[in-house]
Amino acid sequence: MAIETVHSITPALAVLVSMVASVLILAFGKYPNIREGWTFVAAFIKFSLVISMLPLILEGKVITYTVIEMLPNLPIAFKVDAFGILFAITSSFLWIFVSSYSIGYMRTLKEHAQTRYYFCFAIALSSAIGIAFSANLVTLFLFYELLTISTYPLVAHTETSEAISSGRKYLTYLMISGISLLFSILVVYHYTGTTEFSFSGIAGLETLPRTTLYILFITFMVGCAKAAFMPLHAWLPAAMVAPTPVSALLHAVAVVKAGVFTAIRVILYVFGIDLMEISGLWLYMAYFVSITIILASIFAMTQDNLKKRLAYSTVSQLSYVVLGAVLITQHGITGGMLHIPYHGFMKITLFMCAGALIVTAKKENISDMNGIARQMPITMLAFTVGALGMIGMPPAGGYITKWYLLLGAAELDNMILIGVLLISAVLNAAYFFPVIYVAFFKKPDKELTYKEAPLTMLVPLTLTAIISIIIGIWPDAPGMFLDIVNIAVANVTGGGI
Amino acid sequence: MSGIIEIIFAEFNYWIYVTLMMIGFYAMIAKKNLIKKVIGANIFQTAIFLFYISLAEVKGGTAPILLHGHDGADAAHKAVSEVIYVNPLPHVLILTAIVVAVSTTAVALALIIKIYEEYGSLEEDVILAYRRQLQPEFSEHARQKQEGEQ
Amino acid sequence: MTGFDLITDHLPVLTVVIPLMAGFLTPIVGWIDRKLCWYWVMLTMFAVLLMTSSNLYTVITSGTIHYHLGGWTPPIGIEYVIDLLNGFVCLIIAFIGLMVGIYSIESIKKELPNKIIPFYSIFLLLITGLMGMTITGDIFNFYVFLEISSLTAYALIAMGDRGDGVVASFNYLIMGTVAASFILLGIGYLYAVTGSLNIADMQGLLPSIYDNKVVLAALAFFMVGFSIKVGLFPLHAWLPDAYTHAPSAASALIAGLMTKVGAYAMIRFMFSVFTPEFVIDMTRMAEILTWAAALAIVVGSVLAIAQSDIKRMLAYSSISQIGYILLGVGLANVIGMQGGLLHILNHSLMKCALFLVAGAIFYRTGIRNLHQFQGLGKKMPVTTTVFLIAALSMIGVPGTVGFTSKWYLALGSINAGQWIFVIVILVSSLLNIVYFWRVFDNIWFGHPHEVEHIKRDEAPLSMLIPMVLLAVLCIFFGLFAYYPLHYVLEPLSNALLGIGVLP
Amino acid sequence: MSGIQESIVIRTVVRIMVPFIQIFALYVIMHGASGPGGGFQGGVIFGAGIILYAMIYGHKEGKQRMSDKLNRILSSSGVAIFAVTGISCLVFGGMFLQYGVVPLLPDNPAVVSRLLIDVVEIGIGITVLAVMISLFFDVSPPETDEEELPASEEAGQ
Repeated sequence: MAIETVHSITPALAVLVSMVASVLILAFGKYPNIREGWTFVAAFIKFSLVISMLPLILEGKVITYTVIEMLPNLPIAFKVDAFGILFAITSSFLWIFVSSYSIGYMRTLKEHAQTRYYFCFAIALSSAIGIAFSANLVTLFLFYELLTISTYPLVAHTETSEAISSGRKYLTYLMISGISLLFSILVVYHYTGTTEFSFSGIAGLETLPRTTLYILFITFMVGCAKAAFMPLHAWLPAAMVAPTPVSALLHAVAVVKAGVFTAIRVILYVFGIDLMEISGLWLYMAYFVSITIILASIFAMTQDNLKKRLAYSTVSQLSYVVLGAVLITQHGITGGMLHIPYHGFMKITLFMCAGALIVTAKKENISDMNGIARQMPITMLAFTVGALGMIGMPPAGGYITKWYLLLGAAELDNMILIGVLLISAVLNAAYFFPVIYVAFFKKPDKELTYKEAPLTMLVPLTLTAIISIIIGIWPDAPGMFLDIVNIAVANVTGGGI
Repeated sequence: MSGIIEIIFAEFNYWIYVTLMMIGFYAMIAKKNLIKKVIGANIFQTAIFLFYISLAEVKGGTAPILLHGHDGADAAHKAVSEVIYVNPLPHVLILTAIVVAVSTTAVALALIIKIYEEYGSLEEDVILAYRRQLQPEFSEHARQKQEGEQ
Repeated sequence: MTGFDLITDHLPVLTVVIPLMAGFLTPIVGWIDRKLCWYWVMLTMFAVLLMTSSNLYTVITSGTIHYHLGGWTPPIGIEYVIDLLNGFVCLIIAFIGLMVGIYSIESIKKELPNKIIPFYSIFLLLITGLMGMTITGDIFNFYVFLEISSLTAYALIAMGDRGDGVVASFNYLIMGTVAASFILLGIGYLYAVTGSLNIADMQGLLPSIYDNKVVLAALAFFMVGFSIKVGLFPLHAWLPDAYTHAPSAASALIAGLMTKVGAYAMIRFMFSVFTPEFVIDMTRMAEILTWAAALAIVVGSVLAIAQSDIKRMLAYSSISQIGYILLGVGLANVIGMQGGLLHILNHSLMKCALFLVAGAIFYRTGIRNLHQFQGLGKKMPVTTTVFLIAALSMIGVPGTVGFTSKWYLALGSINAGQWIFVIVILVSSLLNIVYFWRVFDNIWFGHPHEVEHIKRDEAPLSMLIPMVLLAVLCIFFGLFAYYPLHYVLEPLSNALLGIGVLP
Repeated sequence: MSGIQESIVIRTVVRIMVPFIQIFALYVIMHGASGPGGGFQGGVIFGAGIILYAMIYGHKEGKQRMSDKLNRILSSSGVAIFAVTGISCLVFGGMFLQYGVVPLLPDNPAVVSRLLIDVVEIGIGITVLAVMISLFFDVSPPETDEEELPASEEAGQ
């Protein structure tokens, strides 16, 4: 299947927009309104640039742009395909909401160093889009590291010793994983002479000895520690010391999704479906992530801190995405890829709700939240929507991805994986329902005085909740995520739908 | 056994420079007194100069001076062709190397004077002890370190 | 013959003679007016930069330049040869020299108010020495320039911290004398067996007598001598003190250039005086070098973590970075060699920038202790940003120069089948993160104890310009490493390893 | 020291000897083109003469004969002579230090060459003597404040 390529500078522009914005943010650091204005302007421009590429992608084309030849035979290049734009749309679209939300959050809490915050945020977004549009592993690695570095100041934002030690933990995990990724890239380059992604995997890897291939796969997966696989997940709960918008966008969407995105890129576009199947890697990986799915859910139940519970929930949900990819069936991959935007919308809703609770009610622990829904009904309704999505109950979108994943597992006739998916749904329910129960049905200990969060926060979280429902009700609307995913899946499986 | 002795005697000049070099090297490394270190360095360098001079030796050769150099080009050529000279190039090289050695010695002595002004001693142990004590008046760096600790 | 031709024909010698003459004229210039010294140095360095760029351009476009001093043809006369290797290194010397020169005006005024004239005089002589070492095609001439650069470096270091600087300088002098004597002895050995002092001539003469023990001894002397000069790990003892206690500008110059030129000399001797077969296959010297370098990389990084003085930390980090260069050289395959050579450029840029930053911080605050850096991010935002960029380069973040050389070195190690070196390189990146991140945390996230509100108090413009320029180049060459690699390093590495011929 | 300095014999002998030492130094310098000798040796001898004078007649007296300023000018101008000679060869189309091309005596380039070598030797000699003396003044007495470290003064081979 020949794929038509279009050369266009748009992907580079989309990455650059927030870079430029970051400079403007620094320049206008003394004028909060203008500064945050730039954030908004950049967010909108970025989103429209990304969306402007969508029609071409939906036609089955691919957009490429080579920025520079960094080293001989190693260009920094962008290539927009359906999978890339899926991630790009998710993160750039959510940036708009989070920008609004950040303003409310940061101003209400009168946080310090806000200029640095917005600056790093913009850089992080650039990196996320850069990862989405990377045409080869080296470009991806460049933005991957940039993302790590630019989010470090966000994690350590409060500058307390706890924040800094969490930041160190964050950095240690991600830098070690970065090194591992670099190592893997070097090996791939050494053996194949290229690092460019290809729909059927990079040619030449199949000639490697089996052991080397396994080691390579392991170092690649260690390199994707941003995806928070179980032994390498500890940075994610630690990073929850960051301000909530950071947790919301970065640690629910941009950073962790960059991790799973990279993992899928590696699994499907570097190794390729065929090689995964021949080498049997898919099954090992599927079992491996299954462990994460189950264990993280159990960990989540033990957390009283709402943000931490959400963090463990993220760990678990991320592994769904990877699980989908390694199921290497059409439905499985669809489910995995689709989970990227779906989980993004639902999780960001949950995090924004958690943030709203911190700002107005000053409450982080679930055990303190008795009857909180009486004061903040909209927030808690949005939370419920998100939680239902996570559990996999209609109307929120989560049930669709779960359905595809189950289909994929069923196609393979693998009872263990089916069991894992079912158990994890139960576990999800087990840690989300108590929150809803406490908030709606328990009587508050004393008279509560606070009200809903400020509008700048309330509006975004309501909107994302509504979108979560819309994507659940009309998943197959033209141009919606399912369309994009179908093209992506068609690309990698090499056939039509 | 006699073979070794023969070798030693046959090329005694090289053995002498090796011995001198080792003496100099030992002094540079092992002596605690800075002046002795410099003397060691000089012996070391001189040994190498001797080596070069030995290289230049040609059996039966004479000093490479043009006897009638001022009488015109032809005479000079004649002089060159008739007499066996030792190789002049190592001499010239060593002249330059001596200049370098002198410069090095001069710099070393200048430094030693400065060190003496600063620490009041030329013994490495004493100087080290001073620096270990981290006395502010003796070391800017030490002062900073102290400030850092406070 | 036009005036321009007149100059272009003689550029090789002028690059050495002009700074030499300017260096000796500096006292007279300073005698007219002390302030003129700086302009004089700027003028000279700018001229040198132009000349070296022109040299490199000529080499790239029309091949190696040979210049016969006094019209005597080699091997009798002294020859100056500029090929890709030394054209490249000369340009680095000239550029770093110019940057440090610009920077020095304020820093010297503050640190050495009484020694402005000697400083600049010696500064130019150091440049002369380094240029001469690099350009000359005659090994004895090389030795003379080596000593010129060493002596001037001793003098510069001795101008530093009272007491400590002099002791550091003296220790360096002793070590340096041993090194130079070894090199002189090696030269003597080679002269004894070949009767020549010309590098090209010697390379032709040596292969027939490679089984001679004298040649082997000469190689050993050279390697030990240069190892001391570059501060390769077990022989590095002089380096940290010397870098720490020299005046800021001198630290930057010496750290940016001295060891790099030492590394250049090592490469030149290994691959141009001797031949690759001798160094790689017959004596396995290259392999020994890689192991020493790998050790240096790890130990240097580990020791850097233990330091609290920023300059000392940077000095130890230099030891580790020198290991990178020599690792690439010792790997002796084209890719590794490119990495090593590229790292000469990259490390000069990064390390010079870092030392300039350390100097600027010292200039404004008088602080060199890392633990007192809290709040500097607000006080000196530009300076600390330069530090960030340069330090990220050292870590090897992609998009900066550190990444490109690391990439090549790691790839070269894989090509050589030495996986352990890949791990060494990657682990050392992690160690770099450890010691640089402490500084970042202090600079941006630390809270100063006394002052609540930190006033912005940036370093003077003359210091900022070179620092920022170096930082920009760190990123520029990180993204556009294609150009030096394609035009210079690839043909060069092939030529050094005897695979291709220099144009 | 003081004992020696006060000794009338030594003072007189030095006074008589110094001019001869200097004459000899000049001879050595000028002989450099065609025999053993040259700028460096001659410069050292010349410098030694003045150093001897300063040792016996005291620091102050020595400085009167050879002030710091003069010293500095001499050391700079010596190198300047060397460099200008070398560069003048470039101007006339030769290589650096290719003396023969300078058209002083168009018929006899060998003589020009010898002549210019002498000029270069003089330059080197001047620098060396100046540096020798400044070394002595800098290293010997404690009262000099301004430190001027002698660096690489002789670049020629």
